[in-house]
Parts: sequence; structure tokens; C-alpha cells
Amino acid sequence: MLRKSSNGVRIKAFAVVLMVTTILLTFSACQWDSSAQTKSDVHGAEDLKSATIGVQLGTTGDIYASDYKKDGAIIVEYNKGADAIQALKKSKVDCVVIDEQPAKNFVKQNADLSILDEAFAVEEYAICFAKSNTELRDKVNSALAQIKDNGTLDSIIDSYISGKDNSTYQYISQSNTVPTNGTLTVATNASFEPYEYMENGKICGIDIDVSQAIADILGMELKVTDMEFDSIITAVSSGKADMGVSGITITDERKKNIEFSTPYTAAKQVIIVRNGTSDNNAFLSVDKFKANFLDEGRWQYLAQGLLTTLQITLLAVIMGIVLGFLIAIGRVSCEKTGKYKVLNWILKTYLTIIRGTPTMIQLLIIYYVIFASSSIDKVLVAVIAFGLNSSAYIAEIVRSGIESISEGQFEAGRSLGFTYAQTMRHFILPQAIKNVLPALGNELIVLLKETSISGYIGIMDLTRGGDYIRSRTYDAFLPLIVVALIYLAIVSILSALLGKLERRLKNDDK
Amino acid sequence: MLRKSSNGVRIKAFAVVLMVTTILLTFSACQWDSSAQTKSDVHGAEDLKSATIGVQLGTTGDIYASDYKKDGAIIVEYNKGADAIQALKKSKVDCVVIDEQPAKNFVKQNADLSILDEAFAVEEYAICFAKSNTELRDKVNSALAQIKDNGTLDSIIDSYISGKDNSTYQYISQSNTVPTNGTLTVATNASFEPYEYMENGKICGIDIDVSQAIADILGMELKVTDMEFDSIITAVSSGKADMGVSGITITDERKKNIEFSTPYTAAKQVIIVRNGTSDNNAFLSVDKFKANFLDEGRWQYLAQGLLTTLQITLLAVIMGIVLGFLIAIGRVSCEKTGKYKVLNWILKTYLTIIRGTPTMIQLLIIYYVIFASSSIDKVLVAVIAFGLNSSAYIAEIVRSGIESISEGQFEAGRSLGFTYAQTMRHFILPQAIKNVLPALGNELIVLLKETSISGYIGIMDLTRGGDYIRSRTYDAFLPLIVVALIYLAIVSILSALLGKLERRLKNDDK
Amino acid sequence: MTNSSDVMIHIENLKKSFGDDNILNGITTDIKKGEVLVILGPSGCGKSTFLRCLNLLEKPNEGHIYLDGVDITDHKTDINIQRQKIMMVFQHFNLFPHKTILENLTIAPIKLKKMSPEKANEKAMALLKRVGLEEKANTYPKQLSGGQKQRVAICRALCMEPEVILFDEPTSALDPEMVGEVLDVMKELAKSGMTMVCVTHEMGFAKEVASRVVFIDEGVIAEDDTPKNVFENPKNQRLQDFLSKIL
Amino acid sequence: MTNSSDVMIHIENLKKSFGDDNILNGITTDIKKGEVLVILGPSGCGKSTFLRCLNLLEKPNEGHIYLDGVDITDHKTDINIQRQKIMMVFQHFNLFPHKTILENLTIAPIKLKKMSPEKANEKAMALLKRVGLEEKANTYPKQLSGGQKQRVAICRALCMEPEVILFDEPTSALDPEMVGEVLDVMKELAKSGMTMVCVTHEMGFAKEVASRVVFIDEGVIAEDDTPKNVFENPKNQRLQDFLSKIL
Ligand SMILES: Nc1ncnc2c1ncn2[C@@H]1O[C@H](COP(=O)(O)OP(=O)(O)OP(=O)(O)O)[C@@H](O)[C@H]1O
Ligand SMILES: Nc1ncnc2c1ncn2[C@@H]1O[C@H](COP(=O)(O)OP(=O)(O)OP(=O)(O)O)[C@@H](O)[C@H]1O
Ligand SMILES: [Mg+2]
Ligand SMILES: [Mg+2]
Repeated sequence: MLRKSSNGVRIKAFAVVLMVTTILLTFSACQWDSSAQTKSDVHGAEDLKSATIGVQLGTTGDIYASDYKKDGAIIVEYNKGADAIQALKKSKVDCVVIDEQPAKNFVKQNADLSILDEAFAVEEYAICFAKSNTELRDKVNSALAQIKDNGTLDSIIDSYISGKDNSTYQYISQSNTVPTNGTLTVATNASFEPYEYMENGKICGIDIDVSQAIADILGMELKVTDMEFDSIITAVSSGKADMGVSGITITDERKKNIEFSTPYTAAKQVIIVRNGTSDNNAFLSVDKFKANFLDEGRWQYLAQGLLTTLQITLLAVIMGIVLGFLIAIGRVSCEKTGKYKVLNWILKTYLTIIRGTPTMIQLLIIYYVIFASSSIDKVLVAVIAFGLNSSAYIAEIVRSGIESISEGQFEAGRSLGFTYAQTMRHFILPQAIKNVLPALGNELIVLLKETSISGYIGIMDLTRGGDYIRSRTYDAFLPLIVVALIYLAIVSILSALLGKLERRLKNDDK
Repeated sequence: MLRKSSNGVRIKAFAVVLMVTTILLTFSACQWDSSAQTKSDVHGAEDLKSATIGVQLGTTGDIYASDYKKDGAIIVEYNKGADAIQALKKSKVDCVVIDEQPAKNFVKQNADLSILDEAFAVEEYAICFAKSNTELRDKVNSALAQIKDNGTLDSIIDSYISGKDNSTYQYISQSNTVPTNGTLTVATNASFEPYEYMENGKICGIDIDVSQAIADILGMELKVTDMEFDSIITAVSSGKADMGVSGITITDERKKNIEFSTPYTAAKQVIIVRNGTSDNNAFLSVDKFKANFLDEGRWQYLAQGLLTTLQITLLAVIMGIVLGFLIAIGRVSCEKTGKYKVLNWILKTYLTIIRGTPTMIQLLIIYYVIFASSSIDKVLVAVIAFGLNSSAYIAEIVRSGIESISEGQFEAGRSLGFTYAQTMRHFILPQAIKNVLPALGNELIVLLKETSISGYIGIMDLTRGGDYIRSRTYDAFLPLIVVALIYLAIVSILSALLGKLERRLKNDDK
Repeated sequence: MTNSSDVMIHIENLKKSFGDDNILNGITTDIKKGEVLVILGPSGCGKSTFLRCLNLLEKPNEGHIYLDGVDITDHKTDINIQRQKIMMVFQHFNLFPHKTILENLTIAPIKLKKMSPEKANEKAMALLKRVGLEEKANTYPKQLSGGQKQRVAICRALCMEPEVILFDEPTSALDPEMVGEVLDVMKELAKSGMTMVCVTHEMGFAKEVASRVVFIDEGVIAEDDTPKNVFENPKNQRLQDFLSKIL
Repeated sequence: MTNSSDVMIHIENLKKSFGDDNILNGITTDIKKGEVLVILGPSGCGKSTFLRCLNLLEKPNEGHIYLDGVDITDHKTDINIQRQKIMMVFQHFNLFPHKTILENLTIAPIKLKKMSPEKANEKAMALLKRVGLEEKANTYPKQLSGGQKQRVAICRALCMEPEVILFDEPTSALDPEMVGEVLDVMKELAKSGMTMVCVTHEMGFAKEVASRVVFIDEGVIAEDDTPKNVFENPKNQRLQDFLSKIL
């Protein structure tokens, strides 16, 4: 498949350099006529009425933004927030309505995006008390002020919202003394993650940690009671609970019945827009490079992926060579002796099937049908799929290699008293292998490139590694190009080695 | 890439038949040793404590099942309900806890699965009234009995739950007379799809339709008021609303404060288990075939996919041929004249890059980088990617074709007074094309197989079509095998035609 | 610059080298209208190169070639127009295998001289008749023998009504029994007054038809005389050796 | 069944056909120990086929071949063991190009006769010395001339210490100047008492060395006599024609 240029390695080294230039030029040219980086026309919630709004499907933002449909807004729902941001950057939508927390992350990573100052929708959560219990309310308010000031509140919220998976902060009761001021009974409804929810049979969440922090300050023992949400206010009013902490939004209606503390947190929907600064010409900047490969050790996805790719390729080619040789020897023997017609048919059919269907389909069949019920490692599945695939191509390479050895070699072997198998082993195969080495090397290169479809069954190979980085950094250019360069480098090295081998074999034959 | 067997078409027709047998045998052999189809050990909710439970991530089932973690149960969360079912079938989990509605669908399609009689968790929804208002409650109860009996209730629920997208049923007020018995004020909280939610600025949902049906029977005009969920009970109690309909679960606590109607619907979590009947040997049954290809016109995915595949292949090969010829002519001309060194370098680099990187990477770069900002049709993206890819291979084919034409032909043309371009056009290319036709045919076959990766960027090609059916019917075998057969058939036909062409060209040359 | 009206091609100090190999080392001669010039020389001495320089299939490194007074080595000259006056017949015929004999003959006049297809066909058929191949008009080159192919190649050249025809060993790829039929055509052509430059080892032809014989050695013209003098009384030592070997 | 102790190979009614072509039509003869049998016959008469039947490179359709009293056409006979007694020298040498000359000679004894490599090497070197090629021991076949290759091929056969050697036109692929050196080796071999069956067109060799000459025509033995009688007094008409052509 890959014919070699006679100039070999030097041309290739040059090619790699020129390539980057070419692709950059192509890319710039393509970017040029795209009107991606104009400033959004959305300056406030008012402008949403005539805007195309990107949202994440099913989020609060989606629900709120949908209210503007009747005014003529067009809502485009994306499965991932990141996709919506991507669309915004490419001017496919005018703005994105999304939760404040992820919005901050997106804007941090994209200099061309800004969050509008005007919050789109705010819900403030506060603690509620019985109308009569202003004493506790005041105490709690001052406790709240204290934990707001010393950062405890932010730490609690952060640990649940932004860093949930790898949270380093966990609120731990800080009072060393036994609580002396009695019990603080808190009513909540533990089904509103992350504010309050059940985990391992315990109620936990932001509200619980906040309550604990308050209890610590007040020197009281915390007791949390789980109940229906709509019973909380009744429970607080009737004095069954001292206070209600359950992500309760402050509304005028509620204020009539109960007292609210100062709000301790706000869930905000914000509007992200393009700010008109272009980050186009920055697509090879150090920052970009850092974001794509150095931050969070993202280069490891490529390194790991490369290893997986090489692993699959190597194992598959070994399997392909072993199987391919067996099939080729079987085919040649069947045709030569005219015996084992059934075996010959089976082998022929095998070759027809493998070479008549896409590798992708073979991969899917092997993954979803053959190994559906066993919990075999995916990489092994890929090795088997690519191994079987290449075995068919290698079989034909080897067969033509064997057939290129003159009949006389066979007769010489047999007439010396060697058996068919011995003749094959000692005389035919060694010569055939030498003849087919270049073709086998080529097959290795073809296979290496072909393994890039492994991602389809979820293997983190080199291609998928780049794709994964892309999905994290919202930058398609650098990861894909670097992956392409890595492939190109490996293929070039293999081609150069192959060329050397071919030249040596040619000299050998002189 | 695809060497032809000399026996041609007849062998191939045979091969296709034998192939099915081979694959079936392979498959049966593989299935044999898998312990997939044993009966589940779970017979009731009690058994969940020691079971491996499959759930859909984030559903009620997930939350409920998680309660058993402390008892030793292992919870495996899947992104899709279908994946959990697949895992259950393959004995990777012991049971699946899931909503009743989807559960029914799954069991219908999988004879080897059953729903346990014992419901796992039931939430009954009822309408609430003020304690004092038993009169209305009784009226509503009898109205509810009426719409339960005449099927109206089921139709309403079905239209929202099972057939939402293509719902044929919509409750339309059936009273032809003007409501004479006054107004029925209903309190609800329109944020609980599908029971009550806002659509196009109107409140709708199951509860609203049910209320309307009741109002029709009572001869009253319906008035729906949206409020906070926890205000509904207060509103009803205080008489601000006649009744509350908002997916309100009957609880003992609530019963103390308000009256409930008979429940009008129940949201149920159920447990699906393997019933021990094997559906293995049924994998070629008429039912399976029907489910995979006839139900819901699923064959259309294949037909549509095949069309897309052929479309991409054909357009790409045309683009590849056009570009490939241009590149080949450019390369030959540059090398012959020794001029245009830069052009030659660019062309060489282009070939090195395209042939040194996987098609997959090229597809991704073209989709995510080059055409990132334009809303170009994906099929066109694929055509361009595969066209560029094949152009490199075709260029080398054509170049070797041109170089196989003797220098004398060139000199004859030039010496007659033809220009370089005219000589190319009238004498060199016609002969070169004839020489490379078989190789071009081969490239068409290679390309056809290669387009099977289009699904990676979400194109519904033949491969993805089969994959899509698989994701609907939870049967990997039939869809993938049929797709493989279709590819094999096309490749076989193309190979046969190619063989004919080659023989004809050979005869021509005699 | 000699420009007398009866000079067809004036060659002035023609030099050609391939890399460091100097093949032609300054050749100066005139070819007159109607002249039949035979070029002799040992293998590899540059006879073909000389011929190919005349219609610029090879680009000379130095010197000038004037065709009918036009300097064809000048950059500004449209070489494609000039080449139409000076056809070439190759050792290996170089017919176009994908075109019929008739098409081989007519394509150049039709495409380059804008001759109407009817007229071109008529002319081609007349030429084919002249060489006895009219019944092969609609066959393909591969169906012809070598001698027939070479006669067709000559017709193809004639179809363009050239002022000079260059022959590069037109008979040396032929089986011996076919040499005669090609030489006959060439003789007839010579008699009809066509200006011809022939590289050939057929001494009989040279003796009978040539008006002048040139011997090239070491990249220059080593002898230039009538056939009679050249064959019967060679002055150059190398020429004597050469003749003694091939006669 | 003749089984006298001096009969090496007893051939009984040997028939061989390829598809519908009957090549050998019932050949019966004995080859004695130490005999040098030369087989003559027109091209395509089946000489090679006959030779190849003797070591079962071709499977006879009918008849029996007894080697030292063992029926090698019997299914139960281990043909690989029997073949070790009856070596073949081919027209195109068929040396193994990926092995050195020494390896070509020693591989069969080492692998098949379980001879120790040292002993095999010693023996091989002695044989190479006998044919004057000991200094080529570590070169590869491609570095040898045709005559040298054929002498190596004979050594390879001898290395297995066979009881019979079959020669199938061992000199006809050689340049004339190399024929002599191969024939010399064969003559020496014949004198040493080796049983040999030779297909050859070298009549000189046949006359000088053969103990018996057999002429095959139409698939049967048409004449079977001493070389003297065969060459000086051929009885069969076809043999007379054949000899008149090649002598
Ligand atoms: N394109 C080329 N590149 C390099 N060297 C060339 C080229 N064409 C010809 N030569 C060399 O120039 C020399 C003269 O070649 P030319 O074909 O003109 O000789 P010739 O007199 O026609 O010989 P012959 O009688 O064998 O046809 C030869 O040594 C040849 O190798
Ligand atoms: N494997 C085969 N299959 C079919 N026909 C064969 C085969 N081998 C030989 N023949 C035919 O058998 C006939 C005898 O062949 P053989 O080689 O024995 O002749 P020969 O006497 O050795 O001729 P020569 O002197 O040319 O070597 C020939 O007609 C040949 O075409
Ligand atoms: Mg020449
Ligand atoms: Mg023979």
C-alpha cells in the first residue's frame, strides 16, 4: 500500500516539517472565511428574545431558556455543556445559558468567551425558622457570617460542586469540647443532591455540613431529621424542628409563614457570550500547548494511547503472521496435494469473508457477538479482531511468497528423503519468508493505521487519546494534529526501516 | 489489496453460503462455554441484599437500589437502561431495577427475562382535597372510576409516557355543552414532567389532562393555577384551590392534613431477572428476524445506511480519481521537466502525510478542525475526507500507470508537434487509464470497506445502521451479520465485475 | 548565418552533453532542400542525440539550429509549430496502440493543422495505399508486423506534410525479411524529393540513395562526403575501421 | 518377482498417465547393482517421468517398483526412508540458495540420518575435495558457475550414501565449456561402482560409461541393449531416426 519514494528518509524528515506548514496554511485558509469570531449580539437577558440560545439538554438553563421560545428565541439543545460552548465559539448559537459553576470553567479556558454580568436567574437558599424564633435566627445569621468570612462555607460548597470526585476538603466538626448548649434539630428532605442526600445510609450534603458548622459555632449538638419537603415548614412552624435546611428558596409566599436567615448560597444561571476577542491566531500558543498536553498531565492520554496502539498493532501482527502462515501453508498444501478439499474450502471462504467485509464490522462482530458474554479485556478483543483481519491479508502475501519458490526446491527436498513438512520447514518457508518480508513490513504499517478505529469499541488508543483531550480542552486542532504527527513519525520510521531492509535483501540476491 | 481467486464468481456464491455456516458454528461454539443463560438467583426484593444489581445511572431505581449497598449488594450503574438489560442477559448482573414502563418493553423483546411479580417500590399518585370537602372527593372518585373504565386514563398516560414523540392520542375536551356547574380550580406545580410542565407557555401534562377529563364529567370549567409544590396543600386546605393535582404521593403524614382521592396512577420500580429459558438457539428465529428488521421498519436503517455508504464511496472515489489524476500528472510533469520543484515537494509531502496517517485521523481532522466552524453536511465531510484519502493512493496508482507507458509514446506525440499537455491528454492518459482500471476498481472496494468508520462522526452509514438496530433490539448477532453480508455481497459483485474487466483488458491486449 | 534559399536546416556549433558526458562537441553543417543525408557512426557516438536535437526532443547546450531560417533554439520560437515541419520516424515505431491505423495518421493533422476529418482521412488513405496498407486502415497497431508498423509510422509523418523527415535506425528493430519493404518506401520518398536525415546501418540504402554521408566520431563530424567517396575512399582512420567492421 | 541378490531395482509393468495422456505404458526391467543405465528417447517420450517414478516424485498409476526387494509403490512402505537410498540429480541443480554449499551437503545426513554435524562436515569436505570444490564450502550457490553447481548437486546426493543415483539431463542446462567437468565426475562415479540411471543426450558419455542403454518410445522400452549394439547396430526404426538426428 505504501510505495516508497526513492529518496527515503531525508525527504521524509523534510516532509514532516513541511507538513505542519501545509496544514497550518490550509487551516488558516479555512478559518479565514468563517465568521466565527464576531462578538455576540446578546448583552443581557432582554436580548434572549431574538437570540439563538444554546443550552444543555434538560438542565435548569434549558427550562428557563425555553420560556423565551414564545418570544421568538430559538433553543438549541446539546447533550453536553461543552458541545454548547463549542457551538457558541463557532457562532452556531448567540449565547449559552448554563449553570454558573461550569460556566466559570468554560470561560477560564476560552479567552474569547465572557459571562454576562447580569445573572439570568438566581435562586437564593436560606435556612427557615418558626416566626417566633428570631433568637435562633439571629444566632444562626451571625454564625453564617462567621463561616462566610473564614471561608468554611466556600470550602464546603466547592468540595461538593466543583471537586466532587477528587474532593480534598471535607467538613469535619471542629469543636473539641462536648456540645454544651443542647440539641439543634434540623428538618430536611434528603433527596436533593448535592444539598442533602443519602449516602451509605447517612444524610449528607452541603446543607448538612453547613448546619454542622453552625451547630459547632453555637456549641450545640446537631440532629438531622428527614421528612417530606412539604412537611418541613410545618415541622419548623410547629416547633418539631428548630430550623429547616433543605435548599429552600426564599419566596414572598413562604416569608409570610416563616422566618428566613440570610441566604447562604445562590444557584445561578448565567449567560455566556462571545466577547469579540479572537483566539484564532493563538492556536499554536504556549498556553494552548500547555492546556492540551501539560495541564492535568494530559500528555499521558497520548502516551498511554500510543502504548495501546503499539501493543494492539504488535500483538495483532504477530497473531496475523502466525495465523496467516498456517492458512497459507494449508492453502498451498491443499492445492498441491488436491486432498482436504473441505479444509481448502473453509480456508478460501475465511479469506473471502475477511477480505470482503470492513475491519470495522469485524471488530464489532467480534466484540458484540463472539465475545459478548465473556468479560474479556477490550484490548485483547481488538488484538483478535485485527489479528484475524491481517491474517487473511498475510495469508495471501505468504501464499504468493511460497508459490514464488520454484517447484524444483520442493522436489530437491523430497528427493533427499525429507517429508512434506520438513521440506516446507527447512527449504520452502525460509526462502518464502525472505521474499515476503517487505510485504509483511507494509502490512504492519497498514495495520498500525487501521488500529485507529479501536476507539469505536471504547479502547483508549492513540486516536481516542487525542479525541479525549479534545473533549476536555474544546480544542480540536492541537490534539488531533499531534496525534497525526505521531502516527506519521512512526509510519515514517517503519517505512525507512522497511526501505533499508528491502535494499539489503536486494543486495543479498545479487 | 484484494487478490482474486481464479475461480471467480462461482466460488464466491458458494463462499457466501458457507460463510453463514462457518460464522454460526463459530458463534455457537463461543456461546457454548459461556454461562450466560442461568436463571437469576433473585426471587424478590429480599434477595437484592446479596445481589449484583444493574441500574440506570441517576434514576429512582438507582437511588432505591443504593439502599441495599449497606447490606452487601453491588450496584452497577449503566448509562442506558438497554445496557443494563444487556448485562443482565450476559449474567454480568443478577437483576435490573428499573421503571416499570421501560421494563415492560425490555421483557417483551427478551423471552429470557421476566419482571418479578413483587413490585420493588410503588408510589401512588392521588388528587388531594381539603379535609372538609368530601363531597368533591366522592364526585371525583366516581369520575376517576369512569375514565379508568372507559380507557381514557390509560390513553392519556400512554400518550405521555410510551409514545411521547409520535403520540397519536391527545386528550381533547369532550363536552360539547358549555360547562354549567361552575369552575374547578386545580393547584399544581408545573415542573414535574410528564405529569405537569410548561410547554409553549401553557401548563400541560398527564395530571392536567386527567383534571380536564374529570372537569368534563363534572360539567365544570377547569382552571389550573401554578404554585410552589409545598404551597399546594396549604392552598387546598385553605380553599384557595378546589383540589391539588401534582403527582402527589399518598403518605400517612399527608393524610393527616388532607383528603386523597383513589390513586389514579402508580409509578412503579420493578425487578427484572433472567427466567432461565434460553433464547440462544433462537438467534435465527423468524421472531428475531422480525424484531430486527421488520418491526418499526428497522430495515430502513440498513437501506438508508447502504445508500449513504454507496453515496460516500462513489462521491469519494470520484473526488479521489479527479484529485489523484491531477496529483499524478503534476508529479510526473514535475519529475519529467525538473521544474516546479516547490509544487513537487508539496505534492510529495501531501502524499506522505495522507499515506502516513490513519484515515480515521484524517476524518477527525477534517470534521473537527477544517470544517469545525461551518455547518457543512456530515456526509459531505466524509466524502471530502475519504476523497482526499483515496486521492493519495489513486495518485500513486495513476503515476505508476503513466510511468508504465513507454517514453517512446511521449516522444512520438511531441515530435508530431503536440504540446506536453496535448500529448498527455491524447496519448498518455488514455493508455494509462486502461492500465490502471483494475487497480482503481480495487481502490473502490478498499474505499467501500473503509467508509465503515463514518459512524465515528455520527453518519448513519451501513455499519452504523446495523449498530443502531443493535442498540434498539439488544441483539448484536443478526444486525451485524446482515450488515457484513451486505458488504460481502457488494464486494463480491464488485470483485466479479473487476475480474471480468481484467479478463477483457487482457484479451484486448492479445 | 547562411540563409540561402536552398538550405533547409542550418546547424551551427551544436553542443550537447548529459551531465559531464559531452556527446556532441560542436557540429556545424547545412542540410539542403531535397537532400538525403545519411549519418554513420559507432554505437553511442551520438547519432540519435544529433537527430533528436534537430527537432528539440533534446535541448542543445550550445549552438543554433535554423529551420527554414528560423532559430528553433531561441526561447521565443514556438517549438510546437516548428516541429510540425520536421517529423521523426523511430526505431521502435512508437505508433499509438490505442488508436486505429487511420487515427494514428489523422489525429495530428486534425488536432494541429485543423484539417477536416474527411480531408485527413482521404489523405491518410492515399498514403496508406501508397505503402500498400489501405486494407489495414481500421485495424490496431498490434495486429501489424514490424515492417507494416514502420511503413505506417512513415505515413504518419508524411500526413503532416513535413519539410524534413528524420529517420533513427528505422529498420534495425525489424526481422530481416521486413527490412526491404521499409527501405523501398524510403527510397521512393527520397526520389520524390523529400529532405531526409537518416541514421541507418543499411549501407546498401546509403550507397544507392544518399546524396551525402556524414560520419560522426567523438562528437564532431569526422568525415562528410558523397557516398561514393565515403565507402570507396574513406579518409578518416576511425571511419575505415567502422566500415571494415560493418561491410 | 525376481529377487536375485544383484538386482538393485526391479520394475514391473510400470504405467503412468497425466489425465488422459498415457506417458508410460507398461515398463518392465531390472537395474542391477553397479550398473550404469542410460535412457534415451525423443523429447516428451517420458524419460523424466520414468526417472521420477523411480523415487516416487511421480506416483505410478499401475505396476510395482521393488528397491532392494522392497515394494516402494506399496502404501505401507515409508517412502521417505526408501528415498534416502535413491538420490536424484536435476537438470537445474536445485541447490538450496539460502544455505551454504556445505550446508547443502550436510543438512540431509544431519536431519535424516542423525549424523553428527562434525562427521557430516568431514564427509562433505571429502566429497567437495573429490570434485575440486573444497574452497567453495562456505560460499552460497549463487556464487558458483553452472558446472560447479551441478558438481555440488552430485556431492549432495553422494553425501546420503545412496545405493542408486538418478541423473535427469545433468548437463543440458550448462554452457558447453562446463559439460566436461560434470561428465568427468559422473564417469569417476561410474567407475567407483555406483548404480546410476542417467537420462542424457551426451552420447560420448553413454558410449564410454554405460553398461546398458534403453530407448523409450511410445511409453514402452523399444530397445534395450549394450551401448555398442545400440549405437552401431540399432534395430528399432525410431531409434535409428533418433540417432541419425542427434549424432
Ligand atoms: N537521456 C540521456 N541521459 C543520459 N545519457 C544519455 C541520454 N541519452 C543518451 N545518452 C548517452 O549519450 C550517448 C549517445 O547516445 P545516442 O543514443 O545518441 O547514441 P547513438 O549514436 O544513437 O547509438 P546507437 O547506435 O546505439 O543508437 C550514449 O553514451 C548514451 O548513453
Ligand atoms: N505434471 C505433469 N502434468 C501433465 N503432464 C505432464 C506432467 N509432467 C510431464 N507431463 C507430460 O508428459 C510427457 C512426458 O514428459 P517428460 O518430462 O517425462 O518427457 P521427457 O522425455 O523428459 O522430455 P524431455 O527430453 O523434453 O525432458 C510430456 O508430454 C509432458 O508434457
Ligand atoms: Mg541511436
Ligand atoms: Mg525430461
